[in-house]
Amino acid sequence: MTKIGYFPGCSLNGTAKEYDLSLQAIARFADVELVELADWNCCGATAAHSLNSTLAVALPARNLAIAESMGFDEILVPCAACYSRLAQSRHEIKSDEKYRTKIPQLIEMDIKGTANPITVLDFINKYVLGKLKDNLSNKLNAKFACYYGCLLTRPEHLSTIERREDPLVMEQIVQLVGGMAIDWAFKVECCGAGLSVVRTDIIGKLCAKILDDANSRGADAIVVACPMCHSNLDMRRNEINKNLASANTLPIIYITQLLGLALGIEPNKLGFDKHFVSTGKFLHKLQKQTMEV
Amino acid sequence: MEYKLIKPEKIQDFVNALIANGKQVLAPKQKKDKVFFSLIRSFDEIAMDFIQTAFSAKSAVFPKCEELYSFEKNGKDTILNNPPAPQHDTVVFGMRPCDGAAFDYLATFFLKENPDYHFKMRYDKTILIGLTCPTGDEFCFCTSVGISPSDTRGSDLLLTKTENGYFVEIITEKGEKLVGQFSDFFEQTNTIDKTKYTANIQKRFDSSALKEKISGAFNWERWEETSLPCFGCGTCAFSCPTCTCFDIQDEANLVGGARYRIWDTCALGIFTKHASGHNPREKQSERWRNRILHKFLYTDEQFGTLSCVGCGRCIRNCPAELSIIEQVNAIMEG
Amino acid sequence: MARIGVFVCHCGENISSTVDCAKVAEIASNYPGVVYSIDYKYMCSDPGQNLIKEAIQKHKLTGVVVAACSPRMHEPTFRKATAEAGINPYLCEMANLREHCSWVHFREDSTTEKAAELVRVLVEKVKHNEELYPIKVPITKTALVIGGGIGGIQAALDIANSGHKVIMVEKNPSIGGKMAQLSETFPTLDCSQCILTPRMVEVAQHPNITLYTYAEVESVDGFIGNFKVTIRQKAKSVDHKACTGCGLCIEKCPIKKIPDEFNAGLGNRAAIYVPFPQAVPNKPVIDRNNCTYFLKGKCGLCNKVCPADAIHYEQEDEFIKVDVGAIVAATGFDIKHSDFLPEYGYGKYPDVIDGLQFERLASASGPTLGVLKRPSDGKEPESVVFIACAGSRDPAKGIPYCSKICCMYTAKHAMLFKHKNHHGNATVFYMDIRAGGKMYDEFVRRAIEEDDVNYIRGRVSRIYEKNGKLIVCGVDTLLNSRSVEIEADLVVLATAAVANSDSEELAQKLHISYDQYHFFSEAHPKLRPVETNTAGIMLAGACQAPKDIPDTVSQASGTAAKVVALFSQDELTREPLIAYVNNNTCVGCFLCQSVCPYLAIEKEEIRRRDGTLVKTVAKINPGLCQGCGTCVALCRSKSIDIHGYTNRQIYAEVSALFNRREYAGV
Amino acid sequence: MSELINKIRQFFASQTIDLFIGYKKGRFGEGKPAFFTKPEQLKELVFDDKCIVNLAVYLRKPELKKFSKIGILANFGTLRALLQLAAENQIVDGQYLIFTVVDGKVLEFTNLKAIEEYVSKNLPKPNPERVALLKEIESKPREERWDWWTRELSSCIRCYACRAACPLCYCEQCLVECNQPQWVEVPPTGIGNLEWHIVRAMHLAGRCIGCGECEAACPMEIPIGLLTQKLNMTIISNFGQIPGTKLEPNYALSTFKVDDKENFIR
Amino acid sequence: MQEFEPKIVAFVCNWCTYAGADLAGTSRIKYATNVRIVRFPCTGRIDYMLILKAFQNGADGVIVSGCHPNDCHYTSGNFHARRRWIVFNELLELLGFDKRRLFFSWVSAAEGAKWANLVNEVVTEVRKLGPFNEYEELSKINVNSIGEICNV
Repeated sequence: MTKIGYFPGCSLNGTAKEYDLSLQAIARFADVELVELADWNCCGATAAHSLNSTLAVALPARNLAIAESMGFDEILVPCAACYSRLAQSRHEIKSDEKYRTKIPQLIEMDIKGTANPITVLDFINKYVLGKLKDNLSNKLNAKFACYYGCLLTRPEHLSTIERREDPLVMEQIVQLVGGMAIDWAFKVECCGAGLSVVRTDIIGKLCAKILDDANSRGADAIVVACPMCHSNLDMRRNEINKNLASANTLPIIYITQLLGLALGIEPNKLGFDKHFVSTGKFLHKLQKQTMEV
Repeated sequence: MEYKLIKPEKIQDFVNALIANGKQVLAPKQKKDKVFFSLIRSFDEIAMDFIQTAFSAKSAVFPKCEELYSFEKNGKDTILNNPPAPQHDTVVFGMRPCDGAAFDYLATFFLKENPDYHFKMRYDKTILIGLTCPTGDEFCFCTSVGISPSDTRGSDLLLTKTENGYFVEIITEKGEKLVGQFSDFFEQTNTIDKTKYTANIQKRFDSSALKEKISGAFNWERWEETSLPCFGCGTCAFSCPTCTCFDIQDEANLVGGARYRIWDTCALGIFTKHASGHNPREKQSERWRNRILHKFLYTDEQFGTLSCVGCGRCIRNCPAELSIIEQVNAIMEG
Repeated sequence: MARIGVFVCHCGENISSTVDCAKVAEIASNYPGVVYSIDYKYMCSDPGQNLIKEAIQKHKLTGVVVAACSPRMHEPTFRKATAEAGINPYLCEMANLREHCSWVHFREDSTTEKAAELVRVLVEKVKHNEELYPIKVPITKTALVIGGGIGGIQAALDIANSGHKVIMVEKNPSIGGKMAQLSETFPTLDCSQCILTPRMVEVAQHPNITLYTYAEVESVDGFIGNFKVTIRQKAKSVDHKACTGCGLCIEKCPIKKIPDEFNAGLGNRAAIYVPFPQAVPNKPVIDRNNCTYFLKGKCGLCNKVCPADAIHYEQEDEFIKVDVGAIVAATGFDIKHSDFLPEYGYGKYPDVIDGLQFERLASASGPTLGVLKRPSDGKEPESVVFIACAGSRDPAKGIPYCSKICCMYTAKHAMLFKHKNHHGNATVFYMDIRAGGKMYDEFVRRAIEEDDVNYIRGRVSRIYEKNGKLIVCGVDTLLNSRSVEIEADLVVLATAAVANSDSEELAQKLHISYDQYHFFSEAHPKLRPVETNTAGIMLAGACQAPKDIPDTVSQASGTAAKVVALFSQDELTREPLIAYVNNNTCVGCFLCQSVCPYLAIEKEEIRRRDGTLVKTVAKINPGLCQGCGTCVALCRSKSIDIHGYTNRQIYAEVSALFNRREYAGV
Repeated sequence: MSELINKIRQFFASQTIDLFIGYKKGRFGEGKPAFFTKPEQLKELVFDDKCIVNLAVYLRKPELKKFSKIGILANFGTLRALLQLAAENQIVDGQYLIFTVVDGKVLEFTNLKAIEEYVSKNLPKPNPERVALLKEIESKPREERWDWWTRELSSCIRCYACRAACPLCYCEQCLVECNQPQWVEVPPTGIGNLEWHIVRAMHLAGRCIGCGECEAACPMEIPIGLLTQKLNMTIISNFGQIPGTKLEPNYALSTFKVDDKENFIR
Repeated sequence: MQEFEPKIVAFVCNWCTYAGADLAGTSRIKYATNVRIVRFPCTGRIDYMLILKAFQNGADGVIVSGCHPNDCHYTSGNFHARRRWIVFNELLELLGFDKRRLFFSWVSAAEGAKWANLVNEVVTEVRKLGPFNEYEELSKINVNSIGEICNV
């Protein structure tokens, strides 16, 4: 069994419990043990880097240092915001002499930058896809709008994704599990992210556009790979619907949940019961179509 | 020959007295892992525990950079000035007997036919105090060239360390004068058998047999092969007590200048390079041959003496570890 | 023995007011080697020059030092006088007593002292001066023009009309270049073809111009006046001598769906084709990459129908060697295409087009015969958005420079659209409007004010398609930075102008330098804008940097003037102040090669009389060396030296400076 | 070792090489340069990290011209010297068969490209002791540094052993031998010695492959290697060009970047 | 006592600094008389040995000046020169050479005033340092010395 470091961040222990559940489920399938970093701390998102640049490097750096000390070359960081902070911190330490000397003093740990943060998409590509084909038990015959949000593809120097303005990584995964990925216009638009709590009006406006476009192009669900995106699109439906002519009922599901379904894992074990927007209709439709196949 | 003894505790005072008297004392001194002749300010600086100094003491009479004369412009005239004569006597202290023999050769070379003004000026004011070798090493071969490790040739005084102190042989008038001047440090003694205190240096080759062989060695076919490792650094000649080759260089500008005599070596490519660009010794092997034949043949023909005293410096100093002993033996093999 | 004469000039009172000139002359007379020394009121005047000439003859001088003004002022004057007196002009040097001494100091002893020392320095230098003779380089009075766009055409015609031979090489089957593709031209809106095609025909018919189309430069050797160029004539597979240009082969060719380069991919052409109806030469070539005969070995229809037996499938690339004296690079530019811009869909939307495509759509000879129809469905657009700076001035895209032509052609495009559809909406997103040029800003104002084009100052963040419309999201920075969304039927991107993809390769063949964007570098950005660092190679047009037609044509004429000036002499005379190599000591490490800005250092083999190689040493090509001397200072063994500033001369100067050094015995 | 010896024997047998330059056991147990022309001599061949002489220095000897192909047992410095010599047009690829031994394994290089790859992958860090010594000297006040070097350099006897031992000092006419004009004072005065060592350091700046042979050959124990080492460090950190790693010329002093940084030009 | 007047040499390129000094002249900008200009085609031509020779011949300060980066008449001579100076400067630093006496600058053909200021600054600074005896004394080392073969 392969062991890699796991940095859940705050979301996966709370609002994104379903993300954690489904991620763990597919990791088990892929025979990868996700070892949670011992005594990890907040990555600093999304406030630290606008307040104190050194702290914004130091906070994630401590997590990187922990991963190093535990002997990991890779840390799976499922949250796109956490990923962005950890990857940025590693980048700063590797490229800036100032941080190279200052950070170890601050966090009182050695750090070389040998532990590389990876996103869920990197993880799926590297560990899951190879084993997927022979183990597919469900064909997910539905239309999906793959939504990347901002931090998976930006900034350029941290992104591992090609075609940043029109990425196709999730689309390829969706196709592999038998789904149809729609071509739509809002896959890398901003959902409002960190304003989730303080300015729900803005979230409403931004997310409405996203949901509306996905809806108008016939999507059955939106697929995401970031807990921030998920919570804004899923949780703020009341605010969102204020900006729409008719209430939008598209469910927002994690790419890991999608894979779990394809592998035949029970929806409950993938946290489908923990969504604000009901996933029942969607699951039902899938089930019907699967049965028809 | 007269003999004296310097008590062990007196040797230090003797040397310090020489310095106090205004004499320049040139004596062995440690630098990193080598010993060099150096002007010392007190006996404490002298290194006594060594087999051979890295360089010889020939600089006492043949400095590495010697001014022959200076000149200055005065309007359209040029005025020549002789260099200043040395103000003080120089005492070379603690050189090995082979170096003493080398001074004998140097005097022959510089003074025999056309006495060299500058050499004489220094040589006359230099007193040579030799020190018998108590030990030697595998590179010493003085006995092979007819010199003993307690040889008196060339020295003014020769000291031999015994359990009672330094046994002193007074060889020349200069030596006698010095002993007279510093008689406080010398005590009467009888002659002793120096063998007991002298290193046993093996004969590495037979110089008379070599003499036979070497006269025809110019066209020996193994010169190239035996000298391949030589890359021409010239350290052999620079450290050699009898190598006397020099170059003459002028340094001047519009108002004046000086002419200098500096050490040179046949190992350098430009040593025999003609103004035309032609070089009769194009290859290193030819230069190497010149040095060997010079030592064992040419000076013998010219002065009736070999110009190698078997000090072994060229072997010890060679970065490519070439050995003059091996070379001579190879020639003997034919 | 040196016999030096010193001539101290008072320059009226310019020098003598602060320097005691008589005293300087007197001091100088005591310098070693000085046999004559005098001061005079105006050394550059006729009597002054005569003084020098007489002294040279009377005192048999071997060197002359004129202590007067800056050599940058009067060195030619005094060297000429020296030559007239019968000794080599390069035996004369000047001490700068005016600009560097009398004018910058007060009258005091130290000023005169300095003047005397300056003279001494030059006296010591001149003792080592050598007789030098101007370098004569023969000139082949034929110019090679690379590229048959408007820049190349203008340069070729100007040179040819002044009576010199021109060889023009064009890589496409026809000359005409980018300008031939344009519909109308700013700021006059006259038809591009109408003004260009007569020029193209003139080139083809000019007795002094030899035209090679469908050809490329293979290699270039030699130097100014003496280039040896090999041209690769690509196989046309059609004998143009036999071909009558009837067009039957094109009509019958079964392969007709090849995207047409001339129409920027918006139309189709056959595998045997003439790029456009007014092409010069108006005879077809076979595109072997798409021809069935070449791909599969059968077909041969064109051969069967050709009444003139002009189809030659077996034709091979031909190499033509020519000698030329000057080369004009006029290879033009390229543009980025819409797939360069991810935020606008990576080229995914057919109705997001680049400027050149718009030109073809608007052109009467284009694929739509001048009716504006959008590529996706052929509908005539009602709303068109034009985006300027699409890639230009964007460091993140690697193109920080301004493409220069876009502001103007975007205004033109908007006007052309409005002229065709008076009720349509034209919107331009721009960063700044750069309309410097005669009648340029007026043109843009006309677009805005008379043709009612909506100019929005701001950039476009994304374009996406929705319900058959292109949604252009941008920001209007002048209206409170409000974000705007515009529904468009067609979007035209003024994509960045870039160097040709093969410009680097050509620069290396020509041994000219190029900038970080692969545009060719001029010799000096201000004072030598049409020449390159390699003598004899000049530039015309957008291969140097993005340029519009007027700029290209002016530069082409400027370049032609440079070429003609070069050709006005039979031999090129150059100052002999260039570097040279001592073969005896050069060890041929060739580290000097990369230090030479002019690639003047070549390899030379030294051989014995029997032909065996002794060694390979550096050799300075006197045609290329400009005499900077950087190689001289670099050479470890001092095997390179430079006439006029030889090691001996400069060393002597430095040694003569102060003379303070004491020697040990003195 | 026996693997290597057997290999070379075979090359002798097949007449692929007619001279092999390697090392024999020297007087203090270190390796000394040795020239083998017959396979039976090879039993004396040794190679370990005490074989420090840079054998590339011999390649310029005219005595070697009569050999058709030469095998060389190269230490790391020799490999780098070969690359640098090739970059400077002094040796031709294919003239030599080059071997080295790493951790008991024989590596055979049939061409210089292979050496280029090997060297670039195995570049050692600068010797920390030397770097520390350099730092120590650099930390002295300016006047002390000047006195220290003046004193050290006054020992120089201008034997040019440093030049002779350097594989990259191959000029037919060294600058000191150039007397029209006489750039460097020939007598070993303080000025002449300083000039010589400045010239030597500058001529090797950007070319020195750091084998340390100059200092090892100095009979007067002058730490002259520090000068070239310092300039190399300057060049590598400022311009990123590492001598003796590339077959193509990559000489720091004949190339430039528009944004080269300095802090002393007014 | 009379004030010490330093001797300053300036090695300049023909196209920028020499012309800049000419401009200082035509503009009649006054500066110290201590400087002597030696003209080179380009800073790329200036051999570092000449700098040493100038000091050996009694200069108390040396100025080396040429075209600003990107302005070289020969396009890149000054860039090559700059690299050479960077390396040479480091060597002098290590040797403990009194670098306060060596001045590098860029002076363009338009900077007559800058030239005059530079000369005045250099003269003032070197005047404070006094004569460059340290370098001159080197020429006496080892001459006729019998002992110090190797400085121990």
